[in-house]
Amino acid sequence: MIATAWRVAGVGFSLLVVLAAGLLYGVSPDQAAFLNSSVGDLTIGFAVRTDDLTVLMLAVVGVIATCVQVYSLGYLHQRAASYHALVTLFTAAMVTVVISDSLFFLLIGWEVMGACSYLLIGHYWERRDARSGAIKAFLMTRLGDVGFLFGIFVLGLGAGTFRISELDPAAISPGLLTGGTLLLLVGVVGKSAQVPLQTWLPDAMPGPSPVSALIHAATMVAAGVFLIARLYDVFSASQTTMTVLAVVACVTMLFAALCAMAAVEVKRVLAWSTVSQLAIMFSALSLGTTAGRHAALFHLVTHAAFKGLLFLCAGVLLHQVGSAAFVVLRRYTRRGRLRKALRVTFVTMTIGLASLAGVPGFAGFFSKDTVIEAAWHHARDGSVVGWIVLVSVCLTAAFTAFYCMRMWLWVFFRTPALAGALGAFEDENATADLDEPDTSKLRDAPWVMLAPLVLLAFAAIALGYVDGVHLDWVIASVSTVLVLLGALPAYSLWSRGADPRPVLLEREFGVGTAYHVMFVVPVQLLAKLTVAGDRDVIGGYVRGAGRAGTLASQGFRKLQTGNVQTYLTAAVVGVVALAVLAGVIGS
Amino acid sequence: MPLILPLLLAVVLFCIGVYGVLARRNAITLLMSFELMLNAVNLNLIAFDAWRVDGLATGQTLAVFVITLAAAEIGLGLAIVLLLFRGHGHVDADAARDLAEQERQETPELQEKGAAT
Amino acid sequence: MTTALFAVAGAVAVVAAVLVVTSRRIVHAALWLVVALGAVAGCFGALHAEFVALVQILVYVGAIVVLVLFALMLTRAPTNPLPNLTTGRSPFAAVVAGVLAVLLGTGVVIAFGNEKVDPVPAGSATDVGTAIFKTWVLPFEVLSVLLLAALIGAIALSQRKKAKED
Amino acid sequence: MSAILLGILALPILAALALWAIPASIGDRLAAMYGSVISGLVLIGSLLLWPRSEGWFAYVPSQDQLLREGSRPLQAVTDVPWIPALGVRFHVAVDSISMPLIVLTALLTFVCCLYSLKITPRIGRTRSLIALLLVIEAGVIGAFSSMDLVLFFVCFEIVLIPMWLVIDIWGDDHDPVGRKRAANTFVLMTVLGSALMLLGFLLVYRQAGTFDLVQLTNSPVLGGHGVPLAAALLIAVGLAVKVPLWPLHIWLPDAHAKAPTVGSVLLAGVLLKLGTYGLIRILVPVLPDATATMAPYLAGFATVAIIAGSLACLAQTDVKRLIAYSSVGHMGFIVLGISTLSQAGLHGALFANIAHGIITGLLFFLAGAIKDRHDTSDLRTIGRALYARLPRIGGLLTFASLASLGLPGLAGFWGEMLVLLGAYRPADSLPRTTYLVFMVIAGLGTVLTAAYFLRLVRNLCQGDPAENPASAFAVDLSRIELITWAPLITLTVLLGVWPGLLLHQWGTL
Repeated sequence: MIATAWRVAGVGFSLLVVLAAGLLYGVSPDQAAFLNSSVGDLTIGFAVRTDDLTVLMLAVVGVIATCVQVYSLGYLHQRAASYHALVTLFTAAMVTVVISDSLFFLLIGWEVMGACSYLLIGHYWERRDARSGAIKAFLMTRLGDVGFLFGIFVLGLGAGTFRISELDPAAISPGLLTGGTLLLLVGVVGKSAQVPLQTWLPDAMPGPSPVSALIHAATMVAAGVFLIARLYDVFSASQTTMTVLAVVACVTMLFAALCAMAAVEVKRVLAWSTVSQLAIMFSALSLGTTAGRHAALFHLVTHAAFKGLLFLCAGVLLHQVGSAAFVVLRRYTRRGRLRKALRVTFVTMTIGLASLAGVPGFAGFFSKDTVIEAAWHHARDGSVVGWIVLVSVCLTAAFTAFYCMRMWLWVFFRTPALAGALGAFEDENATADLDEPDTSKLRDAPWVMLAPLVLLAFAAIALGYVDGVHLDWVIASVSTVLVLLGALPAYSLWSRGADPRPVLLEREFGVGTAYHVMFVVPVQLLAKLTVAGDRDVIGGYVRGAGRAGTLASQGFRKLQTGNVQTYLTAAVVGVVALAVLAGVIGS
Repeated sequence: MPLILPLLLAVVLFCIGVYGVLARRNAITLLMSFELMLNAVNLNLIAFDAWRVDGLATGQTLAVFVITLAAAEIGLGLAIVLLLFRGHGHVDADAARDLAEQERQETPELQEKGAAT
Repeated sequence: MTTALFAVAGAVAVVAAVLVVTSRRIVHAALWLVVALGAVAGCFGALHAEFVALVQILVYVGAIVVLVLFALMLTRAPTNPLPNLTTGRSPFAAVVAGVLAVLLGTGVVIAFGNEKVDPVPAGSATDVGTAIFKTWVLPFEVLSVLLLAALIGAIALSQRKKAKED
Repeated sequence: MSAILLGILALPILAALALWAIPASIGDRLAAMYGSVISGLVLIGSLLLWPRSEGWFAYVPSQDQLLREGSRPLQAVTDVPWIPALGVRFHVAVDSISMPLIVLTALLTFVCCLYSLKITPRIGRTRSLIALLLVIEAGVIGAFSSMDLVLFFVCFEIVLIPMWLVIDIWGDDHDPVGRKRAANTFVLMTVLGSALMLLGFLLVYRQAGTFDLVQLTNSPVLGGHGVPLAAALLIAVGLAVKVPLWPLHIWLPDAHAKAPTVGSVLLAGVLLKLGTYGLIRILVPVLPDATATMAPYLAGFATVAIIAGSLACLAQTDVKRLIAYSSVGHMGFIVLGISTLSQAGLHGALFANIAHGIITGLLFFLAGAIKDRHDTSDLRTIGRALYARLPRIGGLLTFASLASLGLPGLAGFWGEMLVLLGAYRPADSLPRTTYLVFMVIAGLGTVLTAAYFLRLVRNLCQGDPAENPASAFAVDLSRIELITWAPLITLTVLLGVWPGLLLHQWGTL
C-alpha cells in the first residue's frame, strides 16, 4: 500500500520535472529569492532561477528519473517504499541543485544527494560490499563537500553575496577567486569521482542498477559538471583553477579508462567509464571557452542517455541472470542463449556501447567530436592546456573503444578460440567455466523495464542530431580511426580467447588499498589512542583527584581519636591562635 | 579596689580550670575543673557588676543563674560519668574513645570514584 | 579593707584551685575544691555580693561538691595516690593554659588596667531578689524549666541504662 | 509578560513540591500525566513569551540607542532586590537569545514527561522522577532568564542535585556501582566548575561593583589583562566543565551512558546548553577584552574537542556512550563559534545550541528505545540488522544520525556552517590565520563525524538479518514513542529548511 503510493509519487514527481522543463523552455531567465535571513552583513537564504542551463538539466534529470522510476517498478520488489521515496528525494535534490540560485540552497541539494546515494547504495544492506561501498561514497563526497563549503565561504565573502547570479568575478580579488574556485573544485572532484577521490564510484556498484543509472547519468556525478558550467564565469576567470581542472581531468580520463579495460564486471566497467567520460566533460570545461562549455554540456546530455541506458541494461542482466560478472554471463553466452533470450536488451545495449565508444552515427560520436573540436581550436590558438586535453581525449577515445568492444564481445558472443577460452575470467578453477547453467528459464525482462531501454536507446542515437550536425571531417575521420585502433585489439584478443589483465590495472593502481593504509588505518589507530587517552590520561587526573581526596580523608580520620580531651585541646589551641592572630592584625 | 584584681584572679582560675580539663584523666576531676572555670566566669560577672552599677543587679543575677546552671550541668555530667563507669568499669576520660570512627570496610564509591571510563 | 580581704581570698582560691588540678588523690581534689569555691565566695563577699556568696556556698559547697563526692564513691575512686593522674598531654596542656593566661591577662590589663571598683553594698538578698523577680522573672522561669529538663535528663540517663542491663 | 515568566518559573517548582506532598501511592501513570500537564502549561507559557522583536541588549551601549533602533530588547522584566546587602537582585527577563533555549527546555521536559506516561525506568518511583524533572526545568529556565550573576549561579546549581539523583537512582539498573560513580563524577566536576565560575563572578563584582548583567553588559569590564583576564579565565573554565570542553569532558560519557533515557535527553538537550549560554551571555559581553585575549586558546581547545570527540566516537562500542561523545564534538563546534566573536560565529553557536538539543535529544530517545528493547546498550550484544528487526526505529536512527552529522537541509547543518563561516572571518581583534587553521581542522572534523555516525548505522542498522534473528518481544516504534518524537523530528526538518525562523530572531548581535 505504502509502496504503491511511493511508486506513484515517484513516477509522478519525475514526470512533473519533465513537465516543468517543458513549461520553462523558452521563458526568459529570472530569479527569485525566499526565506532569507541576515547574519551580520551577509544574507543567508534560498533563491531559485531559471535559464537555458536549468531547463536543459531539468529535462535530462526528468527524463532519466522517469525512466529509472518506471524501470524500478519491474526491477525492484524488496523494500520498494523506501527505495522509491529515496529515489524521489534524490531527484528532488538534483532538481534543487539545478534550479538553485543560492550557493547554500545548492549545497543542500548537493549534500542531500550524497546522503540519498549513501542510502540507495546501501539498499541491499545485507551485503558487506554494499555497506562499505555506501560508507565510502558518503565519506569521500563529504570530504570534497568540506572543500566545497569553504569555497562557498571564500567566494561568497569575497563577493559579498551568496547568490550565484550576483557572483561577479571582477568583484573578487584574484587570490580569493583562485582559492575559492580551487576549493569548489575539491567538492566537484569528490562529487564527480575524479582523481584523487575516484575510488568511491566503482565501489558504489553493489547498489541497485537503476540507482546506478540515476547516479551516473543524471544526478550526483553530473552535478559536478553542472556546477562548473553554472559558475563558468567565475571558474574561467581563474587560469590556475582551469589548469588544475585540466590536469585532474586528463589524469582521470586515462586512469579510469585503463581501469575499465581490466574490470571483469559489467557494472564496474561502466562505472569506470563514467569516471572517464566525466573527465572528458571536465576537460572540455577546462578549456575555458564557450565552445568548451557547450561541448561539455552536449556530452553531458548524450552521456546521460547512453550511460543511463547501459546501466539499465546491466540491471536487466542482473535481474534476469542474477549476476553481471563476466564469468557468469559467459556461461550463458557459450550456449548462445543470452543474446537470443534477451534480444531487446542485446540490441539496446549494443546501441549504448556504440554510443559510448563513439561509433560514427551515434550520439556519443558527435558529442565527443565536439569536445575534440573545441580542444583542437583552443590548442591551435597556442594553448598548452588545449594540447594536453586534445591528446588525452584522443587516447581516451581509443581506450573507450577497446573496453566497449571487449565487454560487448565477451558478454554476448562465443569466442571462436579453442575450448571457448576456458579460464579467461575464472582464475582459480578454470573448469568451473564448464558448468552448464540452466538457460531454459532465461527470457527478456517485462515491458516496464524494456520500455525505458528503448526510449533511451532512441535517445542515444537521436540526441546526436538535435544540436545540428556540423562535422569537421578531419576530426571526425581521426576519431573514427582512433575508435578502430581501440576496437581492433579488443577483437583480436577476444578471437584468440585471451583477456590479459595487467595486475596494476586490475588492482586499479592500488589506490583503494593505499587510501585504506594512509587514512583509514591511522584514523582507527588515533581513535583507539583517543579513547585510551581519555581513559588513562584525562580520566587519570579525575581518578587521581578522587583518590587524593580519599587519601586525605583517611589521613584526617586519624585525627579523630575519639578522645574528647584531644578535641578540646585542639579547640583551645585554635582559640589562642586566632586571638594571637587577631591581636597581630589589629596592632 | 582596682578592677584588674578580680579580673586577673578570674583569668588565673580559668586557666587552671583549662589545664585541669585538658590534662586530668579522671572524668570527675574534669567536671571539677569545669566548676573552676564557671567560678572564674562568675567572678568576672560580679566584678563588672560592681564596676558598672546599673541598678538592676544584672551581673549578680546572672551569676546566680550560672550557679543554677552549674548545678544542672554537674547533675547531668555525673549521670554521664556514672553511665561511663557502668559501661566500661572506669572513669578515665583519656581511655574513653567510643567516639572514634570504627575501622571498617572502605565504601566502594570512595575507592573507585571516577574510575575507568 | 575590701581589697585586702579580696587579695587574701583570691590567694587562697588560686592555691586551692592549683591543688584541685594537681592533687594525686581524687578525694583530696574534691575537698580542695570546697576550699577553692569557698574562697571564691569570699571574693564575692569582698565585692559586696553577699547574696551570691551565700548561694555559692549553699549550692556549690553544699550540693555540688557533695554530689561529686557521692559520684566518687559510686565510681569506686581509689583514695590512694594515683600513678597516672594526668594524660600524656599534660605538659602541652600546661603550656596552652599558660599561654591562654598570658593572653587573657594581657588583654585584661590593657583594657581595664586603670579602672577602679568602688563596691557599693548592693548585693543584699532584698536587692537581688527584687531584681530577679521584677526584672528577670522571665529568664528565671525559663531557667526553672531548664533545671527540670536537666533533672529529667539525669534520671533518664540512669534509668535507660538499667533497663538495658535487665 | 513578566507574570508569565514568573509563572513558568514558579509553576514547576510548586508542582514538584505538590507532587511530593501527594502520597506515593497515586501511581506512576497519574504522576506522569500530572507532569505532562504541568510541563505542557509551561510550554504554552514559554511560547506566549516568544519575542516578536529583533535585537539584543548586549551590544547596544545605551537605552537611548535601543529606542532609536526600534527594538525592544528585554521582555518580561522583573527586577526586585533580593539580598540588598550584597547588591544581589532578583532580576529575570528574556530576550531573543534566551527565548529559544527556554522553549527548547520546556519542549524537551514536556516530551520527557509524555514519554514517562508509558515508558519509565525499571526502578520505578516515577512520581519522584517527574518531580525532579520539573525541578530541573525550573532551574534551567531560571538560569536562562536570570539577569543577575548570583541568580544565574544559584539556578545553575539548582539543576545539579536533581540531575545527580536522576542518574543515581534511575540510572542503569545493571550497574549500581557504575551509575553511582558516574553520578558522583558528574556532580563533583560540575560543582568544581561552578565554584570557579563563582570566583570569577566575585572578581567581576570587585571590578564593576554590580552583579547585574544588564548594567555589566552596557558598561563592561574592560582590559584584557590582569584581573579581568583572571575573571574571564575562571568563568570560562567553570562553564567549560559544563559545556563540556575537552579536556574537561570526562564526566559526560559516563553520565550519559548510565543515566535513564529522560535523564540523558535533558542532560544533553538542556543542561549542556547552560555552559554555552553562559559563555554567550556572560563571558562575551561582560569581559569583551579579556575574552578576546583568551579566544584563540578557547578556539584551540574547541577544535581539539571536535577532533577528539569524533575520534573517540569511532572507537566506542556502546551506543549511548557514542552519542555522548558526539556531544563533545558538537559542543566543540559551538564553543568554536563563540570564540570567533563574530556575528556569524555567535549566530551559529546559538543555532547549533538549539539544533543539538533537538537532534541529540532525539538520538538519546532512540538509543534509549534500543536499549530498552535489548536490555543493553552494547553494540556487539545488540547485534546488527536493526533495519530488519526494528525497521522504523532503525530508519529514524539513520535520520537522526544524518541530521546530527550536519546534513544540509536538516537542523544540524546551519549551526556548523555558520560557525565555520565565523572562523573564516573572525572578529578583527583575533588572529585570522590561526582561525583558518581551526576552520580547516573543524571541517575535517565534520568528515570524522560522518564517519562515526555511518559506522554506527552500519554496525547497528545494517547487516545480515539471518545472523541476527529478531528478538521475540521486540516491538517496533510504539505510539507513545511516535508522539513524543514527532515534535523533535518536525523541528529538525523545519529548522533545516527554514533556518531564518531562528536566525532572524537574533538580528544583529
